[in-house]
Amino acid sequence: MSVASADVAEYATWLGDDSLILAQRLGELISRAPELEEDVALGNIALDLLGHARSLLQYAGTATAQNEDDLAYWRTEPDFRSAHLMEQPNGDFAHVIARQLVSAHYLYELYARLQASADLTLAAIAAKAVKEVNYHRDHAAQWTLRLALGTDESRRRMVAALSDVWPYVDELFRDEPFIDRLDGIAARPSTLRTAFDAAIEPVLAEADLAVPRGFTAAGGGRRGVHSEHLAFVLAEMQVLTRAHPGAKW
Amino acid sequence: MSVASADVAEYATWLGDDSLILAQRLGELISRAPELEEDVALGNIALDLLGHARSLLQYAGTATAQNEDDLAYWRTEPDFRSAHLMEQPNGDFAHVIARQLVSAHYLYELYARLQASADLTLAAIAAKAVKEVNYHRDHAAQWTLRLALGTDESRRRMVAALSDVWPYVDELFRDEPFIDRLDGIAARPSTLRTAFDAAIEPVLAEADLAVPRGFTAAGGGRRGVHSEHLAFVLAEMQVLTRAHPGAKW
Amino acid sequence: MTASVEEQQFTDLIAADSRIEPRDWMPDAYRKTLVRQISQHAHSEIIGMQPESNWITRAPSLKRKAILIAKVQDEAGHGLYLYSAAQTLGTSRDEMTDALIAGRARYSSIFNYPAPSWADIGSIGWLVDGAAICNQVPLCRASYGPYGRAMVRICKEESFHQRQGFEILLELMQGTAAQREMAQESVNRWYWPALMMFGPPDDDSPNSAQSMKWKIKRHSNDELRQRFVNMLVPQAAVLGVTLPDPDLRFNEATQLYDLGEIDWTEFHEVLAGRGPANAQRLQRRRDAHDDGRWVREAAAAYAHKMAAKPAT
Amino acid sequence: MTASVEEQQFTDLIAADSRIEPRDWMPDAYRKTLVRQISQHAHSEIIGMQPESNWITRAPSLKRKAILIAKVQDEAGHGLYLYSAAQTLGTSRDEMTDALIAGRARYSSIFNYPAPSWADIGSIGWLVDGAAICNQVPLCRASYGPYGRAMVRICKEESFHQRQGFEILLELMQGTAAQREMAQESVNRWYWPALMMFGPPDDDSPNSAQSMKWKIKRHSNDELRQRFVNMLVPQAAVLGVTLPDPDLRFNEATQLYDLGEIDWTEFHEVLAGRGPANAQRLQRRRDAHDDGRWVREAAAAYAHKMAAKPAT
Repeated sequence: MSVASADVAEYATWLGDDSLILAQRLGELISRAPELEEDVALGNIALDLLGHARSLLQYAGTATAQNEDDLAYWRTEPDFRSAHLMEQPNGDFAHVIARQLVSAHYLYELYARLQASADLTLAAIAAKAVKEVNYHRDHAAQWTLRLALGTDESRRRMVAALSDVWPYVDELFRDEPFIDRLDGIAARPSTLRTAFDAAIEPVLAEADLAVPRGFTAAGGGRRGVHSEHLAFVLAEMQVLTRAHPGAKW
Repeated sequence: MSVASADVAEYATWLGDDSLILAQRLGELISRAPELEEDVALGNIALDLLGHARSLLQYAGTATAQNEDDLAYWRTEPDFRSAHLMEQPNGDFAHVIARQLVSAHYLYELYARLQASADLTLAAIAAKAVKEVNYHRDHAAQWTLRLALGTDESRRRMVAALSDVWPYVDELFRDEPFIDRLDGIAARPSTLRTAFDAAIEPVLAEADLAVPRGFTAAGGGRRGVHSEHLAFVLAEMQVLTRAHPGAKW
Repeated sequence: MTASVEEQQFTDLIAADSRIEPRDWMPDAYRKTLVRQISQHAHSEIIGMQPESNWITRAPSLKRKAILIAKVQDEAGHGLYLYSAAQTLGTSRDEMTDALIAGRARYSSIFNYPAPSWADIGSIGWLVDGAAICNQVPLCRASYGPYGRAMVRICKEESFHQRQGFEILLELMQGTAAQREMAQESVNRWYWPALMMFGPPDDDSPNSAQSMKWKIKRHSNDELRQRFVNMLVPQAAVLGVTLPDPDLRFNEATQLYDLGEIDWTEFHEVLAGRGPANAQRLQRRRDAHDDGRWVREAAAAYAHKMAAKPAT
Repeated sequence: MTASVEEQQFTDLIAADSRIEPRDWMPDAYRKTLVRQISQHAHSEIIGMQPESNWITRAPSLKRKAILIAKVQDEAGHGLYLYSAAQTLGTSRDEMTDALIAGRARYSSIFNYPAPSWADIGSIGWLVDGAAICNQVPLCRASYGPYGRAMVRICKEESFHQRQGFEILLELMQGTAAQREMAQESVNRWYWPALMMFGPPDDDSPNSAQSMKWKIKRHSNDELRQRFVNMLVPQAAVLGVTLPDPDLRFNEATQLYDLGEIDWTEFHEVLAGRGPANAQRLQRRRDAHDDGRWVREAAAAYAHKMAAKPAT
């Protein structure tokens, strides 16, 4: 693997942390899904995301001679770069699906674009990831239809979930000044929004769901400013590793 | 405060850990209760229990020149002595109440007896605590009636909660061999059961609830063998303190 | 004619610095202003429990955990008094709660900021409760009796909370380098939002004049903000923290502190629902309310059954 | 008369080591035995996800986290194949699930033990999956076709899991003192319960004879237990862990290992619902099932609507 520049490493950390934290959230669900088939499906998605996170964090680590576990287990909250969307608690299954619907559609556009990155490592990671998140997109879209058009209760829950998740969409497409330094390498977040909207809106329309209006969370994950949830995720994720500094597993 | 012997310190740790972990569980609920009055009430109960835990752990610490925070934040799971009942997750409000009903009735009989302990520090702690847990007992009993006799849904939930909590009752009244060394000082757990039954059964009868039959959890908290839940409680409780060894707060 | 006599009585009571009580006649606009202000204050107490309760399970010592639980519980208590005060004006707690959850009612914008650091528990006490006290002490003399009396009790507890917040920061500032950094970083985040708690500058505060005439409000936003900074500066010196305003200095001419420019754009962004935690705060409150519905229904059903039961 | 011809066919197929298939005639007792055994096995896979999923969020490296997720997911998959195999015998998955949740169906008692330590993920793989493989390899030749075929696939994955468990323990045993202690402590807890997975001693195993005649079972409990210990002893030596049986030694005369006394009281206690985690396991499964009801209902309602929709 080639060595990432500091800027590329920072960008790979954005992407890697998103997938790591989302995989961690999905990992909480395994063995608690509404049916066994979903334990398998959510496990698959978590595994895919964890795979992307590992590739990205390995690459980010090349800039500072750290490995994926150094980055996952030994950074503190302000050094994480995850977006608030990925940090949101699971809630009920409708909330899981709403978060999946948004995140998979975002990740799909991101990786689709990144396949053409001038950074060949990022391009290679993206080329593999885009196929997987395309499946995640389908999975979420199918469940969005089932829940939104299923029963009165499932519809009520799906509407609430989408409205709870939507405030966190905006951050995904916000350009941090830093991104100017990665022309041709990074996918500029703001430029992904149109494609995201074009892909997700037909799903919402088929599900008879309106695009929610209301809150927009200020976000800040890319600058290390996180939701109140992240600290709890990290406390749990890192507890064993940190109790044994220097140990191998 | 007088200095506890190693045996008395072990016993004080049993009691202190029960209250600490239960207070921690109740602390998770504050600002999430079904009504504001219950945020106040559960906060009060958590504060009382935390007060008992602090007195008991301070006393336990005298045996080894440790303070309450050394014991609360720097012991690992196998050194904790909490009973599995106290470690159970909150679940819905019926589960909280079922756990409170059992724990408050147990603690009441325990402290009522301990007021006559030959260990004057334990006796003094018990004399203060017994009045407070008597209020906790009432609080839980009132809610047990409301939930069991309120609506169909609340009754269904209360029945399920009592049955989920009951497997953990047995451990509270089990004598560990160690207790033989504290004759006149400790309240022998098995000897509290009759009074416990005599006090709780009329509440269950008034609530038209049968004493659940079924599982009995093997327990083992007094020997450091815990439910799978405790590690998560400790990870969260200790995370900040452990990130700053030697710091004062 | 009667209305006119009553109106005169009302005006006289206000002029005499006497108290208006629930059964007294009062102008509709006065009632409406009070309900809005008191319920907003109550909602602030309730939403304000969230950033603090975020640290109950992780408080770094058992003493701090106990103090924090007691504080959050006091806030629930304040919410309860204030809802009661508002109810004396004819609006039910359910109506107020529904308005909060539906996003139709306001609460103090400060609680739309997150508390990611333990030091924030210190800053919330020192800065947020400190600002609240500056706002609230004059309200103890508010013309509406139940409100003024609720504020007396609340102010007493708030000043206790402020001292506890100060002590948390003091302990941190006297601690390790990491603790000092934690404290300063937190003060940096909370200072400006705390100044914004006094509301927009006087020349942009349309409702203030009427409220002052009614003696609900007794000082202008900018006056109170000045009073707050006057209080903070010496306390910051004791703590050893820097207030993050490079333009802050004592003006010998005015005998007041000159303040740097407040970012009112941020203020309006948060107010418009685009702050860091607006969505989270309301979602949490709605979830607690919704999850508790079956419990409240059970309690009501049980009370009803007991009331219907013949005495035996 | 027909029944008799069919019965003869069944007996011939069994004798010829051929496979019975779903549409073949079979004795009721054979069917009942199979449904009980297969569903018990399926339930074990599902309940067995719990002690392991307990560590997904806390796995100490990302590689181990990935392996663990994949493993738990495999178990869900095994559960699904096995429920399918059982369904070919005319019992629906809903019926089996309901029986599990109501506490009327059994699952392997081993999963009533908790996994408080990361090393338990190693021990579960090495000892529990190891014992399962010894039990299951002969089942690949079980006389009932769908069961035997499911077992082929499952065994392949199980032996992969066993190796992963072994590797976790090996890494720990080659690690720090604390890690070695963690591994040994865990092996101490799991060794005896793993031996109990083969069931009671042969002289106390009433159903075994019939199952062997039907070629559902091919070796006695004690034979399999021996085979397992034979496999373990050299692996323990490689790991450097001590098997916690002071009486364990190779008997030159029998060419088998002599084992210490198994605590069958503990076995029967756990079986009777008084183990460490019986209540927790069933509560978790029931909660997941109940919490998922509205989702399953939505999926069914949606499928129904789609089916009813005229093609456009």
